[in-house]
Amino acid sequence: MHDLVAITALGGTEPKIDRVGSVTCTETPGVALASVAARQGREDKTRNAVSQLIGAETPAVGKFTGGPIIAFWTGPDQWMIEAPFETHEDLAHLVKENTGDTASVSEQTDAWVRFDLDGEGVLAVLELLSSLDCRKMAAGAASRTSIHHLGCFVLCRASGSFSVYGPRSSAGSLHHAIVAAMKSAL
Amino acid sequence: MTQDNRLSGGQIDRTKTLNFKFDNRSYSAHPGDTLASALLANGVRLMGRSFKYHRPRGVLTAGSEEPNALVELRTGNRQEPNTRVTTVEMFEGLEAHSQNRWPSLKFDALAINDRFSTFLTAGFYYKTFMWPAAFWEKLYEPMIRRAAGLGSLSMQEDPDEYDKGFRHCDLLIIGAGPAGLMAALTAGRAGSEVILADEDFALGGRLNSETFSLNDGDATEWVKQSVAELSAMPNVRLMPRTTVIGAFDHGIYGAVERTGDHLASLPSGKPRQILWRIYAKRALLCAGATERPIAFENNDRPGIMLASALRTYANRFATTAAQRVAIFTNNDDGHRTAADLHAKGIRIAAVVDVRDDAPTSHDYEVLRGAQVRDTKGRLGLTFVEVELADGSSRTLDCGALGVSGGWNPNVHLTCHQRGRPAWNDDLAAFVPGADLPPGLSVAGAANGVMSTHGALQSGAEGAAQALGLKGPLPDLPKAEDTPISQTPFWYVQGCSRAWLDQQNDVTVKDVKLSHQEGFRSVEHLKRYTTLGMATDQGKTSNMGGLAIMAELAGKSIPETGTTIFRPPYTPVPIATFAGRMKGKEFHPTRLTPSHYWAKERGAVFVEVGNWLRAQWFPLPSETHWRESVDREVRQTRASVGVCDCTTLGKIDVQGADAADFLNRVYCNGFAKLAVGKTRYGLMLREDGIAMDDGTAARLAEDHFVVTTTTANAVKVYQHMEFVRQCLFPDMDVQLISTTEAWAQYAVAGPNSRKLLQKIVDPEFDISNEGFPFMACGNITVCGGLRARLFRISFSGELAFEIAVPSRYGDALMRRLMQEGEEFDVVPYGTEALGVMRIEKGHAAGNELNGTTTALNLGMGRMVSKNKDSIGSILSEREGLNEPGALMMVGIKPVNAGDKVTAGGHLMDATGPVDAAHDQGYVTSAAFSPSLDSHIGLGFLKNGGTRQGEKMRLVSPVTDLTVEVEIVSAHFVDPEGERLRA
Amino acid sequence: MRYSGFKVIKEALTGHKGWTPAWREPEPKPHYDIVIIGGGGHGLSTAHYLSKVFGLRNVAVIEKGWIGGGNVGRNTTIIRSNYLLDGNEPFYEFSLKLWEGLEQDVNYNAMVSQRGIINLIHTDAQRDAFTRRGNAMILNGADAELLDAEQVRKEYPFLNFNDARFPIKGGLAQRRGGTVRHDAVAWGYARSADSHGVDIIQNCEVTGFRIENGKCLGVETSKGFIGAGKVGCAVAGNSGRVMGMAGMRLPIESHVLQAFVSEGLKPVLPGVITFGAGHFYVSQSDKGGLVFGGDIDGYNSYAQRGNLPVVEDVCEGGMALMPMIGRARLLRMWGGIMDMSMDGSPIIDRTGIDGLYFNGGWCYGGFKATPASGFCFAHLLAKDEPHPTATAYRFDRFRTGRMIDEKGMGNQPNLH
Amino acid sequence: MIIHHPLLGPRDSSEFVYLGDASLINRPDWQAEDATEAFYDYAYLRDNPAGEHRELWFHEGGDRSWLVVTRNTATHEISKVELARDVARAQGRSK
Repeated sequence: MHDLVAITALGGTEPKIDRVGSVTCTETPGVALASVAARQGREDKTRNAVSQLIGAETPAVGKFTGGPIIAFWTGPDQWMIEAPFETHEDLAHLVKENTGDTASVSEQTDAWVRFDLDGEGVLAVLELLSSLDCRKMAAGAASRTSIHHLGCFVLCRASGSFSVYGPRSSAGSLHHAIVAAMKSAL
Repeated sequence: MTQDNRLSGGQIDRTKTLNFKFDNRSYSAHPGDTLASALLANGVRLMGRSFKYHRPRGVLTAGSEEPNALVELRTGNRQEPNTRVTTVEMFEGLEAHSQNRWPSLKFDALAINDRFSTFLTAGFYYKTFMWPAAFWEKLYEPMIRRAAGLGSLSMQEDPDEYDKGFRHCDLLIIGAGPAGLMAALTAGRAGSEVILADEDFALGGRLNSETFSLNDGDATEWVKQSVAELSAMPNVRLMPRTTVIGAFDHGIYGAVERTGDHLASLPSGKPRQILWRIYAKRALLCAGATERPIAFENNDRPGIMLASALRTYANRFATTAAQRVAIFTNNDDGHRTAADLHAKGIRIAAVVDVRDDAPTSHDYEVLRGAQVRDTKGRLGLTFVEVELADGSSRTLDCGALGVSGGWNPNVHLTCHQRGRPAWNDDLAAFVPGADLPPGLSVAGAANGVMSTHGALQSGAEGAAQALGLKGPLPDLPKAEDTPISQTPFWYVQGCSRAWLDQQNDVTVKDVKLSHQEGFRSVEHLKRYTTLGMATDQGKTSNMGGLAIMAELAGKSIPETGTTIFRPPYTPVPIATFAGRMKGKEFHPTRLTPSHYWAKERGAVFVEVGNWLRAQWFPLPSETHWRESVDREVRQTRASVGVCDCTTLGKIDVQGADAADFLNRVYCNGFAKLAVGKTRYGLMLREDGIAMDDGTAARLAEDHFVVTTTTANAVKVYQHMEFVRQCLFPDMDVQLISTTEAWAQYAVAGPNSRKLLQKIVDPEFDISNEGFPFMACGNITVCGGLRARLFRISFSGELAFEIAVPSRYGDALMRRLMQEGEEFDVVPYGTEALGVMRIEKGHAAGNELNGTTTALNLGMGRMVSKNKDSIGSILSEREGLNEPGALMMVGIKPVNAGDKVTAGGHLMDATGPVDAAHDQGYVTSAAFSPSLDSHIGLGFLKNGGTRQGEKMRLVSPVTDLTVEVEIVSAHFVDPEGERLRA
Repeated sequence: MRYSGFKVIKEALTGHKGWTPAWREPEPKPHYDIVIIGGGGHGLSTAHYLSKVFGLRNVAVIEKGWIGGGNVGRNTTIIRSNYLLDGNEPFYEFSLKLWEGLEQDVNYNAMVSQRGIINLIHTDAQRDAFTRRGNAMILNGADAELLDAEQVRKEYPFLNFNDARFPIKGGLAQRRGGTVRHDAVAWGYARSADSHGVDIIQNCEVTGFRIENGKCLGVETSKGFIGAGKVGCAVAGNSGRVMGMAGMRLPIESHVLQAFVSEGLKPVLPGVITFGAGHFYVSQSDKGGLVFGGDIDGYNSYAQRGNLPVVEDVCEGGMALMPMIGRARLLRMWGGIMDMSMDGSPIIDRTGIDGLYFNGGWCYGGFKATPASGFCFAHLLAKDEPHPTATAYRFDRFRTGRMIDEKGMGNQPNLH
Repeated sequence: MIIHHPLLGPRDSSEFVYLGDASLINRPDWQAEDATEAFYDYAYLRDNPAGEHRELWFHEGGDRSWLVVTRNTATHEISKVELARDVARAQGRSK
């Protein structure tokens, strides 16, 4: 096992947590990501491989499925696989094993920072950030959107509970935007 | 001071008193007041000065259409110029100052302009101030500029926060008067997602200003009940203090919510205003109508106002401009004002009605067929002169005159997509035309339905139609349904200094002159006289001007034309459109994984696109940046240096056709690149100009990692997706950006291998044999961490680039520094990086400037002619291949110590120095510690054949001329022995 | 009639009875030596120079609406000659020189105000590029000054020097740049051309060209056929539409550019400022309004109106650059149709059709070019050879690979 | 503006990047006789209609699809939106 110590996207050794009113924003580094894109003519095989991996139907447009390993739709015949980091640090490798040459797989774990937003009033915060109609997002919805000029993914885990994935290098700007919106809306 | 003009009743909270100041004088008011109503209640009629003649002005209206009573609201860095007193909600401690006057509102020196008004007619400035030519900037213009302008900015940074947000609904209802409220009730009860927005802080619209009954009760009672019912609906959002400013494409509406303007101070973190982008499936415009004035001599004195405004101040705000009031009207609505004021105990001097058959009254005198000829009162109205039907004249003592010339529907939003309103003869006004913004419909007075009953009904029907609701409409409250009765009347014959645009001082005389000089189209009239160009966008002035122009041209008003309205409906603070995107948050900031480490090392950072990169790492002993940079270069070339190059774009290219794909996007070949090898690639645009360069490393048969320059990462990714999806849709290739996923470091210098060998796990052979120049591969480091290693060099030294998952970048950098101590390892920044690449003659952004070809860059031979690649065909055009084309060269000063300036131009050693003799230019320059001389790269005509030539490097803009020698661009290790070592 | 301060006083004292229309409203003659399509700035200035400088009087300008109703009446009024490339700089410098003598030339005060323009520098690469440009300007006989951050701060202390995301590192100034009262430019040229015998025919829309065996004989209009020895087309954003009637496809796309004006304010901005790290440029009109703009919306459009994202983008730039304008209110926004060319530079050239000439592709640099554009187009129409400063503005430069690409963006018009 | 993405439904146009006329899909054959002339026409000449216009938009802030949007340049009305990849294939483009 290697001996390099990781830091979070916000630069800390511990994830950052912010509370305003009843809403909590939690930096969530404990997640591994890998993108899967079907090879030409292998779309069905890829779908099967993915659904086996996540133990659920491969998600349709705008959705995520599975658990604890989940997949969410990112583009035509393209998905992002999400799994717990401790158990699946080398997720891309695992996914590649499952899909073989039916799909192209790329490690995305550290391409993203994840913030979990939970609590009463979270919708009021999100409407200051994203043009998505989050009030219409039910558990299992996943969509890409732009937050303060940053390309992000928004996943609705449960009513009043969302995950926002943003580009890791801009974690600070995204975090600032989220907390400012919380202070404004709550 | 006591509120002498306070009346009974109204919708103000007398249990609380608020204190405010106007021009440093203290007054009192009540919650529910606007600054306008509070000033009137305190007997203040004089509130401002006009733009051009500095005429004394009071409030003309009771709403956002106010052209006259503009003030500077608040103080210090919150000073807000040109604020309409009619829209300012009273708060404790409010401070306002009058503007555009000196030394004081009562005694304004520039009121002298009024005396010379006959010289200052429309467009006079186009005809003079031309001699002598030089005097315009020096004398005339500064004079004019000083006099012009209205309020002033504080010149300090706006301290408040602003937000922007998004809302979605099935039906957006704009305006919460009778039509809007009824529409909201109809849609809300049907379960639709509704947003009801109104610019006022009190919902209800005109109902708040009227005394007539709804359902045999007070109209305001019905408003209260309706608002209560709507507030209880989860599917309805009420947005008071929210102005819908524009109707944009495809049902997107801009709305500004004033969340903090009515507060003495903002709670921390709370915004002053929010710009809402409302996505509405349908929208219903219920914006009501605006009363219009009549033009007559001196119709602009403080105390002369719209009759409906007098009524609003009396009924809603329980105040009046004066205790004795006259009315001038061409329609029955004017009489309603008289009746309401009379009921409030105001003495009506008389109602002057231009109609011979005007209704009479037992309570006050009505002068039928009469007209107001002139008015008097320097700082406020004292009396009006009336010409009676029989031609005799009579004066009426009064402190206020209510004028009613009929009503104009508020069609503004219907014009925002350049739709034109249609003329309606019964109203003698423009109503919404046929070409409305898609998805928008109109109800109530905004649609020319003037009675309360009609408004309620059209509101209900409008909502039902917009949403396609089946079934019966909800019951409507019983309400007045009086028909319109008016005789179109725009101006009193013979008047000349009769104001149309009160803010810009455009009079009937100006319109006549405009016509006389041939400026007859509405657009010319507007531009020549500035009619309707004021901060009220001509809400109360356009119609009058148009009517008079029509009469002069002997045409009907619709033939003469209409001016369309543009967004925003009312002016919006620039900060509101910017929201949070200001200061450091203007653009997102991108930090590299080792940013915090670099900060600890005291690095100086520089913006590269949105990235912050370490520019150099100064030592405490170093006082000038050059010391740091020179040291970093020397130490790297002498031993080993490490540079964070994470910012380079990285794109994963996978698939069976990955190699073919790269063959198309790069002008040089990639099909035969072996697995485990890296190759430099040059990417052309389709027009044959160089777009970007980088490397492609083949990690597997079907897997490449492509790097792009930091600046072009996004553009190149887009381009590759275009080629993939649009040009070669059946290629089996998949792309994804991995820029952020990997922290990447250049480890350069003779000892770079030794350093890496201490970190790369032993099972990987990175010796020159095992891992030769341009090799690449997946490895592990520090005991098993997955990593990628590339043997590529930007510096020209033996060098590697090593990548690990971003979260470990910080740790890896620290480890490299620690393990490198024995080699005296140095971290280097972008400056040293730049110096070394110039020494090596590598092209970068300054050379790939969007106008240079492979030929210019000295890579002409790289463009493969025996394959199809983007840009290869058009790169063959004659103009891009002329003999004497620019070629990249190296530049060295002849006299040691002379500086080479980037941006300087190259001229022959002798002969004239001008554009005609321009030979080329310097793109990049630096001091080279390795050569102990300034050096540069540049493009020179026919540069390939001019090595050794002496030339002049001229930079007149930096006042510099240097003798230089043209040399090879490869200053250091031209044979490339070092990187293969 | 000659305009002068004396005349203004005389008229004032005699009730302004003597003022006559600034131009006639003639009916079209059956035939003109030269017909210019487009009563905008460029068409009217072409007519002015044709009649006054080249002595051609049998000329008509035909305009589908009202003169000056296009981009000359809806721009941000900036004039400058701070170009980089030799194909452009001499032309724009010629234009600036014509601006400097405009009022006396046309006897109309268009308020040419050389209050100076500054392009701000935020990176070292930008400084290198602006140094090269400043040198190119001087080598072409124009004026240019390279300022450091302190000099900029002295002139514009209210810019964001505290917490700027992209710190100001200097600027390239051109003192002779400035602003002009845009409507007055159209009116001044129109009045002058009219006084030299040019027929200005408003509300006359071109519906087609009469072309016989490769020669253009005139134009079909809503007021009937108008014969012409030569036809010059100067219709900016409508170039594609109009030249399409002659069967031509152009290296041009029409895009919408929005512009904005604030409420009137007491003077705050001495000159013209261009933000180098965002899309924002601003000046203050003599009436006190801040006149500002930014980038084009970016999609093909003839709608003469834009959308919110660009409004926000521009105001974000404004706030980032000068946070003291936060409480100033945006009063009006409008859009113009820009004839965006494939290299960002204009075309003044003959066409494949004998007797048909073209002037267009001005992107959003058209206003400052108005005098030189008219002069050079008049030169081409009168002498059948390009004016020395406009020789590079040829159609075939794209075929031969001699693009004039100031920004280096290539054949994508919305990037220029 | 709002673009109805064939897969994602209505999305604000600010999520997209505009390229230009959809004719850019019809890249000429590099080996044809008149290749240079054909590429000149392809790269530089436009119909630029005041009316219906087929144009390319890239969903940068979304699923990274290139779309062919049929939009009226006089009114901005959008009548059709397709995946560019499908359009390219339908026009016979392959590898």
